Formats: sequence, C-alpha cells, structure tokens
Amino acid sequence: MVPDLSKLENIFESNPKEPGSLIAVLQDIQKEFRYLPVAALKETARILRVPLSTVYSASTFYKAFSLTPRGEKVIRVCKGTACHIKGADLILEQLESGLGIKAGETTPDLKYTIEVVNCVGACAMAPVMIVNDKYHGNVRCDRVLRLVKKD
Amino acid sequence: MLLAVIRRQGIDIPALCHHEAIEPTGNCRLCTVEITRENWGGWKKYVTSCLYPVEEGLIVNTHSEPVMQIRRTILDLQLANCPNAELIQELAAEYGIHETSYEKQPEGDNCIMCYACTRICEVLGCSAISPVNRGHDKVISGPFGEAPPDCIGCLACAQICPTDVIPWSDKDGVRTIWDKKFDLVACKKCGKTIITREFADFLIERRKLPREYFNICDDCKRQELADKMGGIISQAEEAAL
Amino acid sequence: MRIDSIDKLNRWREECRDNLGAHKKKIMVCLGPGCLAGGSDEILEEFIKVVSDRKIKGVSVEAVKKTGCHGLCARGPLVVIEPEGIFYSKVKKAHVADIVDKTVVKGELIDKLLYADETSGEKIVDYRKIPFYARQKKIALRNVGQIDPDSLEDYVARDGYAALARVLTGMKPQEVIDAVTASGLRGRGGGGFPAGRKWATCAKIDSDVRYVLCNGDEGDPGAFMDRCIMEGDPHTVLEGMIICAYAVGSGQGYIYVREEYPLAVINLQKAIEAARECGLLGENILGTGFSFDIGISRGGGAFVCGESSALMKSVAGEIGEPRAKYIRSVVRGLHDKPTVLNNVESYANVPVIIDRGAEWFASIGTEKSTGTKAFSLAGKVNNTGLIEVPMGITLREIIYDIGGGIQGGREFKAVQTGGPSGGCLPAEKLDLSVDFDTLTEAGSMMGSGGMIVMDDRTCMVDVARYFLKFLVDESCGKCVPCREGLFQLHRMCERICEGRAEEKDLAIMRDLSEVIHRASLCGLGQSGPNPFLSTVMYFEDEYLAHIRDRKCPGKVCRELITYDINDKCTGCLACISVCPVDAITGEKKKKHVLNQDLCTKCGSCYAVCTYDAIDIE
Amino acid sequence: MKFRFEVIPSLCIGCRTCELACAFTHSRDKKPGRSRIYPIAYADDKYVPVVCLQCDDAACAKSCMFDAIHRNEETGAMEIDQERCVKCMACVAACPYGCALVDDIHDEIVKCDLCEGTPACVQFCPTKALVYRRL
Repeated sequence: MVPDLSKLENIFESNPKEPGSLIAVLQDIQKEFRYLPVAALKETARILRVPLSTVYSASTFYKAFSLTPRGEKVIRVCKGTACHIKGADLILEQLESGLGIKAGETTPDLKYTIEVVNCVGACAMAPVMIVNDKYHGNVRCDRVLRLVKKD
Repeated sequence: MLLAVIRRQGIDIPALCHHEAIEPTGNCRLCTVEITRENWGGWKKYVTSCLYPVEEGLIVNTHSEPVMQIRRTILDLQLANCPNAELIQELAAEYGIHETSYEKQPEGDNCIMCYACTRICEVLGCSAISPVNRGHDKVISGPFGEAPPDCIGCLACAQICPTDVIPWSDKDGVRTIWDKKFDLVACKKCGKTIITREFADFLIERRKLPREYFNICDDCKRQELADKMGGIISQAEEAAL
Repeated sequence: MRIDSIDKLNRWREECRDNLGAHKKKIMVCLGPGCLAGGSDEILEEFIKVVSDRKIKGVSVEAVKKTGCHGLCARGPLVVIEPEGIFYSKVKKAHVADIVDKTVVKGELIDKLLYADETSGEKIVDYRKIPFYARQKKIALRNVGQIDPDSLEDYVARDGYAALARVLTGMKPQEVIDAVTASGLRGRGGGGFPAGRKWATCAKIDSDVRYVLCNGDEGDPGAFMDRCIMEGDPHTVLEGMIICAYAVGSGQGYIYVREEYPLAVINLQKAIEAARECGLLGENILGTGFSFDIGISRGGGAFVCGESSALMKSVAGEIGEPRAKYIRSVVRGLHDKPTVLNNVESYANVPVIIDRGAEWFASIGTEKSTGTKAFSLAGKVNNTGLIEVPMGITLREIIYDIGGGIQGGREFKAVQTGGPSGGCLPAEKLDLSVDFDTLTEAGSMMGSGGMIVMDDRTCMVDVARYFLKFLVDESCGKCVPCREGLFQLHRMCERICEGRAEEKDLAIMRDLSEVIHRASLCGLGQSGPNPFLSTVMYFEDEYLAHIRDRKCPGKVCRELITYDINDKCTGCLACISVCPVDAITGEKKKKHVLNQDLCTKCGSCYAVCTYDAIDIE
Repeated sequence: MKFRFEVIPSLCIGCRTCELACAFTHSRDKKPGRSRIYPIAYADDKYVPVVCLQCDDAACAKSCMFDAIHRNEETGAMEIDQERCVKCMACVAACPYGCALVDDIHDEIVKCDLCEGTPACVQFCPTKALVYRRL
C-alpha cells in the first residue's frame, strides 16, 4: 500500500512552516494515514527545516505515533491503575489469544491493532477498552471478543 | 558552572557526559555534588555540578557520604547496563565496585546514553543521529535505524564517545561508520588519507576554505613548504652570486 | 455578537438567564467519560428524537441538554430532570420514551431508575440529597455536569466571565495577584506550590514576553478530574487563564492537552472560538484594551510531558525530555521566557476566588491547604466517580460516606493517591486529613487527584510492580538513575512477585530508591521510587510473605498461586469458553477439570465464574 | 600580537635539536610529545625548519567546527583547546602547511603553541636559526 502523499499538502498548509510545528504536523499525518509513512517524515523534515533524525526521534518518543500501519480497528486497552486492579490484564489476554497478535501489533490483514494505553481517564468504569473512538466500560473478559467483532 | 570551578581547584570528580565542546545536559549524574548555604539550616541539596550555576556563598561538598553513595550506585547501575565498558569498569573499581549488585544486561552494548555523540553532531550542524525510542529502550541511531543521510563521516561522534562504542573503520581509502561508506580524500602525492570527501566538501562550503588545501596530506604539505622556501632561498643565493 | 463593554456583558447575562430559565424543564444527559462508556451519546440522540417527535407544550428540543460529567459514574449513564433534580441512573436507550412520556410530561417518577441507597435500599429522587452529592462542595467543578459545555450562554448565565469583567475594570494586576495569594490557592497539579507566589515571581521579571500555560496533561493513571473540567466546563479554564494573563502581563497562552483526551481538545477549541467571537478572548478583551489569546497544544502521548520543562519543550514542538530546573521555568520557561504554568483545576478555581473573594475561599479547607480538591474516585469502591471535597476531609469520609464503602462488602486494604509519584495508605491512615502536607508526611501525596481504593484482593507488591512498570515505560531515558535505576527496581519487584527474591534484596531496593530520589534529573525519577517505598513502609509483611513463604496474600501474583475448580461447579461452560489457553475441559452440567500444566493463572475463569467454584491457593 | 617567530633557513644545519627540544617540552606522563617543528631537507644538506606560521587568517581555526582553536593574544600562537577538541582532524586536513599534527602517543591533535611565550626550540637551536622576538 503506497500512501497518497498529496494529502500532505493540506497538512503543511494548515501549520506554520517552522520547526515548532513538528509535533502538530506529525499528529496530523498520523491522523490522516493512521501511521507515519517514511516518505511523509522525510517531507516533513524538508518542509519544516528540521533534521530528519529529530523527526524520527520525535516519532519514536511519543506513543501517539506509529511507524507501521495500524489496523482498521484500533483496540486500546486501558492499563490505568483502576483498570489494572480490576483485571485489565485479563482483557488483554483475551484479545491477544483471540486475535493472535500481541499488544502493539496489527493483524496481517490490517483489520485489528491492539494497543495498551496508560489510562484514558474513564477510571470509574474500569476496566475500560476503546474500539476506535468508542468507549466500553466495565468490560468483562468473556465479552471482550464479542464487543470487538460487533463494533 | 560549578564543575569548572571544582576542577580548577584540582578536585577530581567524574563526569562522563561532560565535554567542553557541547552544552551540558546532566545525563550521567556522576558529577552530582552536595550543596548547602549557611542560612539553609542544615538542609542539603544534590545537584549536578555541570549544570549548576556558580553562586556567592554556596557551600559545596564534592565527596560527602551521600554523594559517594550516589556515584557508587550510578556506576553500579552502569556496570549492569554495560558490563564490558572498560571506562565504567575502571571508574567503578575506583569507587570500590568490582561486580554489579544488579541484574546484568546481556544485550548491553556499552552505550551509557550520555548523548555526547548526538550533541556534537548537532554542534557540527549535521544532526545526523539522534536518541531514538524512550526509557530503557532508548538507543542512538540514524533515522529509521538506517545509515544516516546527513552523516558526513567526520568521526566526531566516535571520537567524543567516552566508552568507545561507535564502531568505525578506515580501510582501502574507505571509511565506514553508521553503516555508511565514505571515500577518504587521498593525498595526490603519497595517497595518505585524513578526512572524508564529504567532510572536506562540508568544510570548503561552510567555512569558505580553498579546495586545494585538501588535495595533499599534512606530510606532503610540509615538504612542499620546505621545497618552496628552499627554492626562494636558492634563487636569492644565486642572485647574490 | 461582539461584547465590547462590561455593560453589554451584564445585559447579555440577564438575557441568557431569562432564556435558560432556572424554573424551566430540562433534560440533562451526562456525556462524561463514564456515561459515554455506557452509551450515553445514543441516549442523548434518542431524547432529541423523542422530544421533537412528541411536540410537548413548553418542552422544546432545546430542553434536552448534554452535560459534562455529573459525578456518580458508577450509576451511569445518568439523566437528570431539572428543575426538580430527578436523578435517573443506569438509563438505557429503551428507557428514553418512558422518561419523556411519564416524567417530563406527567411528572411521574420511574421507580426502577431512581437511586437506591446502598444499605437501606431507600429510593432518593433529588440527586442533591444522595449522600454522594450531599457531602461534596463544588468550586472548580461548579458547572461540570450542570451546563452544556458547548454553550457560552450557559456559562455566562452561571456568572461566567463576571470575574474577568471585574478584574479588567476594577482591579490592578497586583491586586489580582494579592487576591490569589490571600486565597491560599495551591497548585492542584500535585506539587501544591502557592499559585499567587508563582504569579508574583513571573510578573516581577523584566521581559517583553510572558506566557501563561495550562497543564492539561493529566497523566496520572486513575485521574480524570481535569479531563472532566476541560470537557464539561471549558470556559472556566479560559477565564482563569485570562485573569492570570492580566495579572502577570501576558499576551499569549497555551493549553497543553494530552493525546488521550480528544474530546477535551474539541470542546476547548469550540470554547476558544466562541470566546473570541464575543470579544472575551483575543484583541481588546471586553473593550478594555487588554489583549490575550490562547492556543491549544496537543500532547503526543508521553507521561513525562506533565513535567513542566518537558511540557514546555513539547509545546515548542520538541521532544519532551526534561531539563535541569536550577533556573525555574517561571523565570525561564517556554521559548526561554518567563512562564506561569498551572494545571486545569487551579485555573478553574480562579474565577470563583475573584467572584466570591479570597477570604471566602481561604475559609474553606484547612489553614495551609485552602479551598477544595477534586478527586476521581476509582477502584474497588461502590460509588466510583468524580467528586470535589473541602480540604481537610478525612479519607474515611471520602471512601465510606461519599464513596459508599468497598464493593461487595470486602475489606478495605489501601488507598492510592498521587498517581505514580504518590503512595498507598493503609486502613490505619483512613482518618488522616486530606491536605497537601498531611498526605506528604504520611508518605503519599495529594497528586493531581486520582484516588484508587483497593480491597483485600489487591496485592500491594503487585501494585508497586505495576507503578514501576508504568514509570519504566514512561521514563524519557535521559538520565541514568531514572532509566537504569527504575528499570532495576522494577526487575527486583518482579522477582519478589515471582517468588525468586531474597530478604537482602529489600535493603538493596531501599538504598537504590534513595539514590534514584536524590540523583534523578526530574520529578518523574525523583518520585519514582515512591510506589515501592510507601508500600514497603505500610505493607512490609506482604513483601515478606512473598519472599519468605513464597505466598501472595492478595492472591494476585501468578507464580505464587494455583487455581482449581471446586465442587460448587455446575458445569456451565463459562470458564471453558473464556480460558485463553484451553486449560479447562468438561461437559455441560458436569464438573469441569483444570489442567494445571496448561494453566497460565490469568484468572479469567475466576472472573467469569458466578458460582464461586474457582479456588485460588 | 607582541611577538614574532622567525626562521632563518640559511642558518639551519638540520641537526634536529629543535625537534628534540619540542618533543621533550611537550612531554606528559613521562612520554615525549610529537614535535611540532621539523627541519626538512629541500636539497642536499640544506634545510628549512618547518613550523606553524601562526597565520593571520588561520585555516586551522576556520576549519574547526567546535571552536577549539584560538589565538593567544599574548604570544600570538594559535592554540588548540584540548578540552574542546574532538579530534575530527579537520585542522590536520585543512592547514595548508601541514602544521596541525596528530600526536599518537598522547592521542591528541597538536600544533606549535610557542611554548606560552618561551619557545624551547629557539632556546636550544645551536645556530640561532630560530628567533622569537618582540615586535
């Protein structure tokens, strides 16, 4: 899959072309492509006049960025404190065995990505899982896979 | 900064990430000292002397027991992290540690993550390499883990590295560093090599140096100077006769 | 409409109040994070649909309002019918038509949706009478759950921007700083530094440019107060920041919002645009000649960016690695200019302090910790949710009176405050006063306000291991004590959990903790050992049980426990379907069998068994 | 600049005393340093003592990306600040007279520093082919 880099133009238009825009531009690219294509990062370095190494460094420092394509459905399992003591590990285990991938990985058909996040701020409903942007609270480990496949 | 004053006094304290050519960042923490003031009522603070500004009335203890404890523990941790780094072994031994108390890292590559290499590369104006990932997974690398496109093979990173972990080689007129190969400028007279073609071009462009300065090596340039002066002398002598 | 004078603002406020009418019927649907997880967005849509279908006299679609977090997330999704304050909990989409037809039209109550008291079972109609709400005092959260966050009118009707008007017309910058100082407001982000002093320092430094920053990088796991404020009452954050900007002489501010809060970004952005349009933000605010604008900076998903110097680097578009703060950021902060950085909740308090006076604010709470504090109550407590209480309240009051005690009537073991920098307090500390200094003295800290309650099925060593793992993941990796020290501390903690540790390891861990605390570059590292130190201080016996007896009293640590199926098993197949490694076999209505060789001790079977047929040893 | 270093090749007999003097003056850790001066033969038995000319617009300083080479205003010498030098060899390559040198023994880049105002080579030159004089 070759990313359509013509979409980059809008992103560069809507941000000031200066080094200070680096994080904002990377966020926009991540949103547009669901990951950071190498070619897009090289273009970012050129347009914002930031060393490529810095662009790569930022891409690996912040968790919001991914250098490999993410799945259509990004399943984020919250591992905040409340979720941890209420069994977030079980949910993750169900997902990992059910989808056959580990946290941080994407299924080969690019359908699912499992991610672990450090607290999404819905602790009162722990344990919490987010499928794309949809929050699921009080998730039971025996319902995890059904929830994922349903949405 | 405090470190300069301490060293000027001839007091030896370790500082692995410190180098005059780069801005201090306080990564290694070994230059930590204890500071207090008369009016602090006995309260003490632990600061890295490479970053702490010199102030009137500051009372500095460079070798108090808590400071020594900090240095010992840090060296102990580094010894676990890079068990094969000679510099760390020597320094740790100086502080009485011969075997680490912690779990040794089998994958340890002797990098103490001092950032000296990335900082010197930034000073140079190339920023070809950078810290990648974060936390314990942090490594120094070129973009995408590949040969860094902005690297000019100047060797500053490898030279400044306190634990000598950046591999490089000069062989058959080719320098290899960061998995990138560079042609070395060969002396037109004797073939001796000193720096890479890209570094020479970089200096010629950035520093407006004449290209011919880089054509021959230092040995041949000295001979050339002697020959040139000798020629003038001979001419003068002939004229005098 | 541009409001270019104070008079105009006051006139508009009257209009807003008339329009909204305190007496009018309103259906408030909570769209806080908890209720949203229960599908309240669909409930809101359904209300809009039903109400517009029914064409009820005096109740238009405008009567249906979405609000921020109402508080009692445990009972969500929540719907409140105003003006009576009828509190419906666990509402489903299917209930909506009933609520409209019965309660809104006829004034009848729907019994099954009403709140039932935990112990007595008594139904309570008006939420204000529910103990969870009755014991609270709301200042920072005064509007959260009460207004539509997208509506500037709602905010203005509830005295919004009145404090700003007063500041801009009747107070000198120094008077504002004096008021904040006199109120005793301390930073709500966790540090507890007096806000007034910070503002005064910044104002005093000679500089052409100063910045006002708002820290919305609520990174502590288990905390969501700031999220609820940003999502539920964004204008109060803006108003607090504008007042601060006026006090210190700043023309530009930024709100740094963490990556995980996209809705907060949307709501803040809308609020900023609305405020700008009305002349409450931007050039020549309220026609007074004072100008100040606010931008939003989105985080990239890094806990360390909650640290002030890392946050400022991140706002500037750089990698969020902290720097040494021997020169404080209030002196040299964003772009090396003097910078005031306060957190969301701190700013949310400011308009009220101006409005009601510093003395009034200082009269609430304790002498050294004035005002209130918002907490997110989570974990094994009945009433999980968002609360705000006066400082000085005891932990027991929060957990038992407001929180309604421990889930399932189990035994309380510990309460964790302060996130990864804080600590765990045991039962004997339940009567401690909740204020900055007392909690710190007890080995924990106030932190940003996450409060996680743990019962006897929680292993404190595992909790320490959890936080250390969190910190190892989130350490930026720049300095050695944090990167290597926390890594080793976590490894040793793991060894304890796995029953592979020796008693002398605890001493090594304590020594290492001391050095990490003293020698780390930033707050993340310096406070990093706290989860270990506080648990080993109060629960050393649990550590020793793991080390000496190879036992996990909380029955959590996998290497030290075994699962088995007892005779209560009814053969329902639930555990079989959930076991990720197919370690359980059996037929319907026959006792199942667990193969110990395959079991990974994940506990899934225990979690789903409704017959208490899984034993843990 | 208050001083000038002069060489008079016609007086040089190629005895290499200057080399020894230089190496020993720059010894450290009981090891002599690399000499910064070399009498080089340009014809049979005719020598030029080649040493740094302390150029006005010095290529060594210009080539140093780390600002490690500065003029000592007192002595007139271009000096390498070893604390700042990272041994990138730029100056070695750039000096048009080959007078920035690699000292393998001490693992340093070195050049003539005029011995902080009392050049040893001048003191020891038996034929006075080297002169250091006040301007």
